[in-house]
Amino acid sequence: MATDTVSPTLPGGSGGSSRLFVGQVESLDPIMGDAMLVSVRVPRTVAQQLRPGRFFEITCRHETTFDPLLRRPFSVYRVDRERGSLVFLIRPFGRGSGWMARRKVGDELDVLGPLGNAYETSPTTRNLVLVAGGVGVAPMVMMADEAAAKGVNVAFLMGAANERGLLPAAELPSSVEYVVATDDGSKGFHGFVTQLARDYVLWADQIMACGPEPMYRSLRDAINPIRLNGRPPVQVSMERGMACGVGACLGCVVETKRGMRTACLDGPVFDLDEVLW
Amino acid sequence: MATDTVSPTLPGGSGGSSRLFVGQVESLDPIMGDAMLVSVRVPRTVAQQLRPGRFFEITCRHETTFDPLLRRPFSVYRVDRERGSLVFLIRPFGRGSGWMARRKVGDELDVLGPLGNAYETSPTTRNLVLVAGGVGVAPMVMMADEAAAKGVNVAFLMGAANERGLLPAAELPSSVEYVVATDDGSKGFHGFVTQLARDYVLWADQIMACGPEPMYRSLRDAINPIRLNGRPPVQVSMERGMACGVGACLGCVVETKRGMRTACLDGPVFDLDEVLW
Amino acid sequence: MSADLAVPDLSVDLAPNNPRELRLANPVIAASGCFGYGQEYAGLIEVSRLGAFVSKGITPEPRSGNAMPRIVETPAGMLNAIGLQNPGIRGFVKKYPRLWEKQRLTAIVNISAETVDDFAMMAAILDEQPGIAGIEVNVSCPNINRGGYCFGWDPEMSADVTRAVRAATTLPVIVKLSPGAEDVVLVAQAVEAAGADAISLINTLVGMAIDVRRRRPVLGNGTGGLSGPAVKPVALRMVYQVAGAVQVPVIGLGGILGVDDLLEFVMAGASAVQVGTGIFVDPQLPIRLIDGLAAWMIKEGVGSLGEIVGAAQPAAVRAARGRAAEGSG
Amino acid sequence: MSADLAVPDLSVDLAPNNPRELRLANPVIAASGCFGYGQEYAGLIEVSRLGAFVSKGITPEPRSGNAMPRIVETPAGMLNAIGLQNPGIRGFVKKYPRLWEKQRLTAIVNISAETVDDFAMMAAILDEQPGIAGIEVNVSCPNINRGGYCFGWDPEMSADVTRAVRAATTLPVIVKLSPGAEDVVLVAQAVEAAGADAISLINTLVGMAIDVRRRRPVLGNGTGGLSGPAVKPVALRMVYQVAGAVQVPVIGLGGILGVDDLLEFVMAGASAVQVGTGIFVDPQLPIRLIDGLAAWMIKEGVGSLGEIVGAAQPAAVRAARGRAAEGSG
Ligand SMILES: Cc1cc2nc3c(=O)[nH]c(=O)nc-3n(C[C@H](O)[C@H](O)[C@H](O)COP(=O)(O)OP(=O)(O)OC[C@H]3O[C@@H](n4cnc5c(N)ncnc54)[C@H](O)[C@@H]3O)c2cc1C
Ligand SMILES: Cc1cc2nc3c(=O)[nH]c(=O)nc-3n(C[C@H](O)[C@H](O)[C@H](O)COP(=O)(O)OP(=O)(O)OC[C@H]3O[C@@H](n4cnc5c(N)ncnc54)[C@H](O)[C@@H]3O)c2cc1C
Ligand SMILES: Cc1cc2nc3c(=O)[nH]c(=O)nc-3n(C[C@H](O)[C@H](O)[C@H](O)COP(=O)(O)O)c2cc1C
Ligand SMILES: Cc1cc2nc3c(=O)[nH]c(=O)nc-3n(C[C@H](O)[C@H](O)[C@H](O)COP(=O)(O)O)c2cc1C
Ligand code: FES
Ligand code: FES
Repeated sequence: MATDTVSPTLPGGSGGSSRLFVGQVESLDPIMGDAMLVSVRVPRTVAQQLRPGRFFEITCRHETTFDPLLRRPFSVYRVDRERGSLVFLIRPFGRGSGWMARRKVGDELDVLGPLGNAYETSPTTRNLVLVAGGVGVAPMVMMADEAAAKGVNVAFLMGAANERGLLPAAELPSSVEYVVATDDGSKGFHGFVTQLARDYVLWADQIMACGPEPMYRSLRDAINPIRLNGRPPVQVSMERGMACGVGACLGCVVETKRGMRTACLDGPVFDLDEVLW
Repeated sequence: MATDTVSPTLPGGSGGSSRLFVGQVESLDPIMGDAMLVSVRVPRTVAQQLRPGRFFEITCRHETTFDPLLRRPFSVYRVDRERGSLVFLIRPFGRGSGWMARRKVGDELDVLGPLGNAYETSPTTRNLVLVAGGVGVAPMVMMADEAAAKGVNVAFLMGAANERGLLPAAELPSSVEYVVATDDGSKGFHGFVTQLARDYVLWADQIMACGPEPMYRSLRDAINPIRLNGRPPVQVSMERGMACGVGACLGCVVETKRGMRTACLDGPVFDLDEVLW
Repeated sequence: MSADLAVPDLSVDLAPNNPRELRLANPVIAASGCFGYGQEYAGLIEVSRLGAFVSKGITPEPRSGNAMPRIVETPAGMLNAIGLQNPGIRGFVKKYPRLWEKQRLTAIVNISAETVDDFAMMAAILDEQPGIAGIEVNVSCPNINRGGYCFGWDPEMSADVTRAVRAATTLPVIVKLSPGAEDVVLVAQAVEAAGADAISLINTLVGMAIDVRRRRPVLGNGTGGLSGPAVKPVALRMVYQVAGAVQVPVIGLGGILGVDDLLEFVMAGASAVQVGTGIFVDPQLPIRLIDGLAAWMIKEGVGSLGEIVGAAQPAAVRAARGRAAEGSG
Repeated sequence: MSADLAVPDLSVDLAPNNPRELRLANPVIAASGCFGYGQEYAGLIEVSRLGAFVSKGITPEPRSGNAMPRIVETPAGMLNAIGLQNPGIRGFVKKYPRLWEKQRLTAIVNISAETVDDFAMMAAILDEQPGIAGIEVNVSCPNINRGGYCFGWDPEMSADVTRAVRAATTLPVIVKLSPGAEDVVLVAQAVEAAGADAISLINTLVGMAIDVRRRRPVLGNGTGGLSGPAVKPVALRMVYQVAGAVQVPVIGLGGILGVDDLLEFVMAGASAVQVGTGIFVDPQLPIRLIDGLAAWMIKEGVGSLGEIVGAAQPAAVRAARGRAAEGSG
């Protein structure tokens, strides 16, 4: 394992396609309670090659201050490949995300990306299950748009603390089956979204999830009894505190069966069965 | 001298009247080239007792960042005692002043003050000469307003690098005699404002100045040959980097004939003849 | 905090081994050099609400301090090279002890000297004074240019000073450690053995800033002491190490600007904290910390501070510190 | 910079006493642990424009590093406890030396070990490799939990390592000092006497952060290394002290995020600088520094870097450093 610990530059990794650029905020719209949709104008080439699950590291401070120092990683909620714009879903729970949510139309952002790998849909996949927890919904929405456009059948399972935290159904393509769960039962299934996932395991060709790490563990526990030798495969996006975002600092590693892997370069998307929990 | 080095709490010092409060930006107007007039709504009690030369320490960063850490001292350009508002003249040459100049109407400011002592006009003064260098014009304008209202004859001498840097005459009461000098001769006297001061020494009952330290030295050299045993008296405001603003840290001292004095509490206004240059 | 809830016990005795005690109503102390002589901030905050305050560093003889500039801002911090400007021990005692007694303030006197005898001499003078709750011995004067070698870097030298001060007074003695020591734990253990009632850390880190335009150091003194949020991670680490290695109460400081910072130091093992630079940034900070700590304890159901002192320490250490802290209220 | 003006000479030889030389086109070097193996940032900046880069720290055996979290942000800085995750010297030489030779990069290998013999062993292996311009000896591994006592804190131990590495290779040897040493000048003079071609400083300061919610240290390793703008004042002071006390070139680092920071280090006495954390913040930083330095030199009429190396030092030191710097281009 140990000699395995140097991150190779993977295709889809930040090696080739990522870049530094200035994005311009074009709109801010409240959503899901205290969250904010921040739409950013970016070079068209960036938008065109973008795939769901990849993320951007954004400097979340004015240039004249050094605090907070590090960029913050944000994945993409929606992309407009023609106009060249990205929509980020920001939950303002800390300094960087709070700063993002306070932007005004016209503000410029110092952006690095796209970074990391992406969720991969296999060509043979007909039925796709997406599992989203809280703000983790962002890349799932982008994936739902892409899959629905390809005619893939999508079941979108979303969990939140309460009704306010849920994604409005109107945000998803009409063809998508949208099922929700809330911890307090204020809407949909009363309990964890991972319980809902059970009913879709046999139907699904692939499962993709994005949310906090505890959600992945509970998903694993909920569906593994039903899965047959690793089918359907499950892809999850791992959240880690990040510094460089390009595989240089080894600060964001995920321990996998094939050794230490970086969430920023080898990930953030990993095979559920590969990760050592 | 040494036992003299503990700052006594002077009348007019920050001991009694100063306080912490939230001010609200009510307008921003460009002036003197790259400078900005920032009008701030403050508690009326603060405005009412305010005297020219005293200053406020303002936190020049968003509350979620620690950099730049320290407050910045700004003296007052104009006061509206009825409405309770202060106008600051900001030259955006660094991080704090730049931040101030970027404020928007409605923004709140974390303000400490008023701090320090004030320029003192003696009851017998009929003719007052004010000498202003660059952004140091701020407290001189407030003093001109006050003196003119009291019927004192005011000669206002202002120096700047060039015409753009000069205070528009309309900013001063009509009764004030306004004379200007520019380093490049683009307006008024071609040279240092301190040269102009010479012609007013014998007329003046008091001289007050605010500007960079070199200006004070050149003022001294220009007028001392004409002054007779310290008449007329000259008051100058000393600029020092400051931390506490209340005489606690001893970081802002000025060496005087009576020992080390703090610019924030014993000053910023000192008798020209008291300061050891 | 809401009135209907019981107010938690914030009090702490920082000298449990000393019959004279150093009992504070709460664990928030204004740090030396940042709160003058307890008078300067009187118009802005209720000084009597502080657990205590520490005076500016007093020296055997009067000092007029270093050349200007004496302070310069750095990223999330500041450098100072005041040079211990103070009226000297004799000028000091003429003015403040009686004043403090009248004002009923809990005042700790910070002393600084260049010989063991001078430390002892000052301690003896203070021993007879009213209005003084304790002495903080500053064994590190990083920005005083005398030989430069620092008492606080050496366990033996630090212990010598502590022993001499201990012998000269029955007042509670806090020894304030220097972060410049190679192994601050050895110094802490040495001063504890030499009779320190409590240990405070950290003093400033020696730093520098250069004026690129003038091509020379910014500070008149060349180097200065670094303080503020920038140093907090270093201070926390040292407090964590020292609290895990001594039994006397530890007073943590370095970059505290909010309740979470205070809690970090307490969980690292500090029985009390000091705030310095933070007061310049927000004169109300000490009050915010006292009220914020009480509110947090109520929210978390923590009845007395001792319960969380050293909470982030390994279990073994925690047990020991826990006792020490409880012993100190 | 405007094309019509002569481009100033940014080149520097960091091993003037070594026939193999360590000549860089410019004084901007990417710091160890912050630039991987010279590949990770290839898509973002022209790596070949850097004066040089230093590899992640290599150890005798492969290491999988510390438990997560490995990094946490602090005021104007960050703490890291990566734990020297690396493929080990043998895994390393299989992959990178030939790659670097092919890519024509000026690469310096950072080595780290727990015994003098292991340092020598790695130096001997690297001596035979292509594509390696020099070795940086990391005598300070603050976040590796082996006994904790650090080579870099002790002049003799640091000298022993230097001597052993010097004997094992003719490659230029840079010794990277630890800021944890009680007196970094003594360590610098010891490693200079032991044959170091150059000295780099500072490595990270040992720090800590505590998760108040979980009531335990944030980092998996407990403590970590502090870097970024927060440490710049301490780094500058140490560079100033060391540059005033040795003749070999000094490489300054610690919190550089802009051209003014670079100039501060150069004026303090550094013949070159490294940037670490700053690259995370702005991957373009090394290029900005190179172009910005050239532009500043043209504006100020400075023809070669040597003219301003140590400009903020006392005149006597300046003269000496000046010669050393000129000697090194
Ligand atoms: C690949 C990836 C994609 C992401 N996508 C999104 C997104 O689409 N929308 C969104 O709102 N957020 C997203 N995040 C999270 C985001 O990057 C920030 O971490 C989050 O917003 C908190 O940062 P902050 O500055 O607001 O909080 P801070 O003020 O930095 O931190 C608040 C508290 O949380 C802790 N903390 C913060 N971030 C982390 C972390 N990553 N790991 C461990 N502890 C942490 C801090 O230590 C602190 O105690 C993503 C993260 C990753 C890795
Ligand atoms: C009593 C008093 C009244 C003042 N009134 C005004 C006013 O009315 N309008 C106004 O625009 N400014 C005023 N100033 C100056 C103001 O407080 C700031 O110092 C100035 O705006 C620069 O701060 P900054 O944050 O913008 O620059 P910074 O980014 O902090 O500094 C830029 C550069 O200048 C240096 N520097 C900044 N301030 C000082 C200082 N005070 N002493 C030494 N070096 C320094 C810094 O070290 C840095 O190198 C006053 C200062 C004092 C003491
Ligand atoms: C302006 C200033 C003056 C100081 N003077 C003293 C002093 O006289 N004696 C002392 O022991 N510490 C002195 N200190 C150090 C502080 O007491 C404290 O140890 C240090 O600043 C770290 O705490 P902080 O980050 O909260 O400021 C001084 C600090 C500052 C900023
Ligand atoms: C994530 C990270 C990893 C590091 N790894 C190493 C290392 O392996 N070897 C080493 O000598 N220094 C290492 N360092 C220290 C840096 O090389 C540098 O000395 C320090 O970060 C100060 O410079 P900076 O403030 O520019 O980052 C590392 C620093 C960081 C932030
Ligand atoms: S953030 Fe992933 S390796 Fe640096
Ligand atoms: S700023 Fe004047 S004494 Fe602190």
